Amino acid sequence: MFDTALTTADLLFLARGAGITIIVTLISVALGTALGIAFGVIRYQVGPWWAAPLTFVLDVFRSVPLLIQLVLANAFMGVVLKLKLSGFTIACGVLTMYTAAYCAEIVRGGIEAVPMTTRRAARSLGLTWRQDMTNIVMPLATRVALPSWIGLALGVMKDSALVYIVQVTELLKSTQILITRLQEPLFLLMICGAFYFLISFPLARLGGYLERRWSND
Amino acid sequence: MIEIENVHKSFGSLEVLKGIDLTVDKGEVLTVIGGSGSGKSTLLTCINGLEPINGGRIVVDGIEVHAKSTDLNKLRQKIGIVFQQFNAFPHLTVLENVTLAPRKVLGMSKAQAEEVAVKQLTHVGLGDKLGVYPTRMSGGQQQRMAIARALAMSPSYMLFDEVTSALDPMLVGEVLDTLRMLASEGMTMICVTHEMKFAREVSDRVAFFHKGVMAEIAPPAELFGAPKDPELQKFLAATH
Amino acid sequence: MIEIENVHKSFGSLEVLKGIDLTVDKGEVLTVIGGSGSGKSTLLTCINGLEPINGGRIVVDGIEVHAKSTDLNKLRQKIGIVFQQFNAFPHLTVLENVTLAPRKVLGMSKAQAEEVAVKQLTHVGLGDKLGVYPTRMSGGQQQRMAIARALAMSPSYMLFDEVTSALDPMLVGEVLDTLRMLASEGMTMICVTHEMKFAREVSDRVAFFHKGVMAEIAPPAELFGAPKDPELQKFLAATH
Amino acid sequence: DKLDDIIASGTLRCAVVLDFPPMGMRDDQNNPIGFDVDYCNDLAAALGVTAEIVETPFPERIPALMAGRVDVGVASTSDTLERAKTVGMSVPYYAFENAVVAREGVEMTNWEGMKGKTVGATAGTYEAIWLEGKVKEWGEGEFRPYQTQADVFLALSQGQLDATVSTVEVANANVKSGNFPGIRVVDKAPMVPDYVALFTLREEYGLINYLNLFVNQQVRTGRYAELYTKWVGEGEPADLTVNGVYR
Amino acid sequence: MFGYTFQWKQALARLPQMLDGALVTMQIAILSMVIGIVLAVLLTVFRRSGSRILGAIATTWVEVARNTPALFQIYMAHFGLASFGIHLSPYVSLLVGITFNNAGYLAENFRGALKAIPETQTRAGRSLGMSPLQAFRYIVMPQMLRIAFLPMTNQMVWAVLMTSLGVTVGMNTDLFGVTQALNALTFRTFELFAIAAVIFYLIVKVIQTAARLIAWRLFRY
Ligand SMILES: Nc1ncnc2c1ncn2[C@@H]1O[C@H](COP(=O)(O)OP(=O)(O)OP(=O)(O)O)[C@@H](O)[C@H]1O
Ligand SMILES: Nc1ncnc2c1ncn2[C@@H]1O[C@H](COP(=O)(O)OP(=O)(O)OP(=O)(O)O)[C@@H](O)[C@H]1O
Ligand SMILES: [Mg+2]
Ligand SMILES: [Mg+2]
Repeated sequence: MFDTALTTADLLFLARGAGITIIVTLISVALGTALGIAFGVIRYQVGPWWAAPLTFVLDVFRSVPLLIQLVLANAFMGVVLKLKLSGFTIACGVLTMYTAAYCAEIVRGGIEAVPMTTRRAARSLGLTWRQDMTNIVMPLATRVALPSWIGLALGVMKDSALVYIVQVTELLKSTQILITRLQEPLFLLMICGAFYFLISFPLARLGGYLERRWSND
Repeated sequence: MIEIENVHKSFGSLEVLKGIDLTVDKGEVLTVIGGSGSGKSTLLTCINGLEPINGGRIVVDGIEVHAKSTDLNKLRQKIGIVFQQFNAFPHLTVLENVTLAPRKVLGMSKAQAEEVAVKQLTHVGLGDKLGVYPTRMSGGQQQRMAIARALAMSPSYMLFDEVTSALDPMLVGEVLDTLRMLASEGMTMICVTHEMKFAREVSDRVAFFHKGVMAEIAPPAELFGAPKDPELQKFLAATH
Repeated sequence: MIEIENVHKSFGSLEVLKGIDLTVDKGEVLTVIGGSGSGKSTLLTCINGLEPINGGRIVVDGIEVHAKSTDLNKLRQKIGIVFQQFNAFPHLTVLENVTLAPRKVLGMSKAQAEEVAVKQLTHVGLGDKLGVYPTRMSGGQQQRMAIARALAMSPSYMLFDEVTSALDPMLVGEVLDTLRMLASEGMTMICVTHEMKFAREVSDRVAFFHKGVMAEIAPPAELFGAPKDPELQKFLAATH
Repeated sequence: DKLDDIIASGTLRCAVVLDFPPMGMRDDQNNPIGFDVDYCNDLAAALGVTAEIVETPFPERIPALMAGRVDVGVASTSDTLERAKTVGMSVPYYAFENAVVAREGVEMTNWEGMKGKTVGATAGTYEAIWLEGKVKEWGEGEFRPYQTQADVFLALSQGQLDATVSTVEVANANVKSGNFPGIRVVDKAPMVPDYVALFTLREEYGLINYLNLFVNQQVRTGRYAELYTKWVGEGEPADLTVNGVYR
Repeated sequence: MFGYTFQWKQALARLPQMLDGALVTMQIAILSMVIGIVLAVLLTVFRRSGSRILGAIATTWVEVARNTPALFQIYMAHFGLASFGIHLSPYVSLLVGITFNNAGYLAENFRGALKAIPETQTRAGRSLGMSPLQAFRYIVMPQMLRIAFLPMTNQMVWAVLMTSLGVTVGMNTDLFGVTQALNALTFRTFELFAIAAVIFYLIVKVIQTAARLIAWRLFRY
């Protein structure tokens, strides 16, 4: 259908870009989720006053464009602190904090969705705070939070397209490089879009399915 | 024995318990009645230490509930409580709901805990529902499971807070029957309820709460037959 | 006049109405009783054309409801209906709830519509709640507002589907009083209800539905006093 | 200092712009090639280390240096005074002249024909700064900066732009490549030649000295002319000296 | 202390230019929201219409918008559409890209909100003689907009943040574009982008505060 000059080498080149996209996403989502859970629990536990500084910092990560976060982190680490971090490290670092900022919100929402009365019932059976947290709150909060978390993970994957700005050649950047050489913008963009879609769509559907299933009981 | 001495409790500026004095003996069944907001639920949650109190003291089997040195998690094992909302743990099967606390709190083995759980569940008539998730059961069944869950900790006292209020009228009977059974077995119980018929039949004494004060306490025949407190008279007139 | 001739209605393979014949005259108050799932609500929603039917016909004031040529939106202005759920529009004040349809459907001016609305709201005893949002009101008040909302379209007929079933027992009285008032004013009404006392006092005739069939219809004295249908006898025994 | 660090580490990391043919581009295996790439390789060879090419879009060249991601820039960077406040520039290693490139079907006979048209260039380049200034001066038409040189030509051939200004080398290479159908060189742009320099951190005098000498050696040994023939074509490479002043 | 001398004064001298950019950013965000909401309502109606074709169009739109990067969508609006001979200026490309994205996400929010409105509300409206469209317009939609208000606020915030992607299609008048252009001139990257970050943060706070006020004024029930 398409008359294209695209070679196998070019496809491999694209695949490498896709691989970078996936690796950056996996690392950031894994670390960001761990941090986000910690932040979320801390925020819920210490109350709004003591959590205010943390809340503010997380809010900043949600209120400034990711591109600017990347540029600033890059400039700050390199220019100001004179740390020689690779672009890949900066990308993962910023995306981790970005993930954590959203994840903390999701975790807090999940915990708040567990009815106080259920937690009281657990405590009156003699369960300690920790036992209540691990045996009752976590499993129930996970149900509420998982669909949004899937959405977040997919969001991070899509937003990872912006790490080109710190010289990480991920999928979209690879596509642009090929467009430069081959001048087939539409065809190449379609391939790139299809890749994102094929990863994101099934997982998004899974999230929707879980949400529907778990909201029934 | 539960001894409640001059207990005061406020939420912010709202005084909900205004000096309650009450003693419940071993084996006694005490029913608490009263209008909405009169402080009945609050009293129960103070007895097992879920809420702090602002004055007075509550002593359960010689242990002062709100003393700093008291291990509340330990004390609560002695005092089972069942609430109006069923509070089933929806992510666990019926059997797991009941075995959770014995395993985590009492450190029972799985087999031991299940033995206890099956016994209590059979007792409340749910012996055939072990693997079912609570959301698949009727409210009455969930409430009976909550009772079995509390009983599995072998408590010395059971507190019931309007356990039939959230139930479909059709299902009230089965839960009240379970309470009757417990009473007949000699369990020490405090039941907050709106079911006057039940209160009359089962209780040793009935207490009437009004605006944070225990306005009257007497054996059921006396309290229902010859109420002295004018508020109680009004209350009984409205509910009959 | 509402004429119902041999009406059949199925949901999928489930036949819910199995040939109903019934005529309601101008000014008549007909009460419909019967067990859950017997098809009472379905009949009402067929009368105002919210549901299509599978056989027979329903004629209201000479207009066949389910004929293709019938303008249902127009027909429905004639037939007010109030449901068990209050269905207040929560984003509108009480006054706006009642004026919405007269303005948008009948094309009344705001002033005109408000005049009608205030009249009807005062009629049902909500003259002092005009600017209030429904969520701030009790269920009984919401239900009376729903009645006023239907009346504001000046319907010739009113259908009531268990309008008191979702209400707190304390609030049932005020809504039934409103229905009594309407009946005494000569409104043609079909009331599905579980309130036997109300049915007995207010109705000209009472119809008993059982499994999609109108098993018996008679004046209340006869139907309650000497029920012929064995299912009706059972039903009355259970509800008394 | 940096010079020692590079020699010790065994790699020289160069910022190169890879959508700027013939200075920087990719071959059909997507490997970097071009004048700047060779120049970096020469520099690495002189230092006795291996070269590593880091691709940077135009606006990211200097941030990449500041962030410590690269050691030097061999990226056709104009030696403006504004930039010299932030980074250290070597003597010029190349000089561009700029050409006006237009799309077929746009009426234009000389550079002044751009007046009132939609024009664009690569954000942050010498010619972009000049062109934006012109558009402001004319008070009509529109200027659009794109992030990469490739996007500019893509936009031009797609008809999003009527004309652009780019270096003669880039313009000729792109017109010749046939990748962008329907574009033509119209005229030279009346600018002072765009001297471009190698750059590194401002305070690295040792390295800057080394770079200066290296540029000098490239010319002296004839390598400059050789690279010019290899990548740009027959003819004389631009004179890198300015009359009447030192440096 | 850092071995880097901050030159805030120079960067701050550019503040007026950046504030002009912030206005453009706000303008694009607001326009893309207004058009996005209208389109999302349309898409919602399409998806409920029962028509196969309309439904497929709406579903494709929503899924593509939600499952590909916004940067991709904006790039596509500029360079992709141009392959079909549709030439959009950077401003319009950015607007189209963000609006496409907004409409997709909002349509999904609206669908969720609709599920929360009982079918009996429509029935009540219909039995008062309203047409299906009237029932949707006067009864369902206002309630839907209220439930979807918080997600809409979030989408508005994202729209503001998404304007930063305009640089890839040659946008230079929005806040990020202005900052990037100044950066190319002076290379005071850290100072310039730090200021831009503060401006973005303030814009977001203003939006969130305004949304709270609007919600308070509008949804008094
Ligand atoms: N956690 C709380 N914070 C603030 N006020 C509370 C809290 N719990 C209860 N109250 C208030 O304390 C008062 C007594 O409440 P309580 O639940 O003990 O009444 P009750 O007698 O159980 O009433 P009901 O029959 O309605 O359950 C009420 O006015 C209630 O609003
Ligand atoms: N929209 C529908 N789709 C499928 N089945 C329906 C629908 N509406 C009602 N039914 C079924 O039709 C039967 C009759 O329902 P209907 O609501 O008319 O009964 P009813 O007499 O009003 O009962 P109740 O007293 O419980 O309101 C029931 O079995 C019900 O499940
Ligand atoms: Mg209570
Ligand atoms: Mg019904």
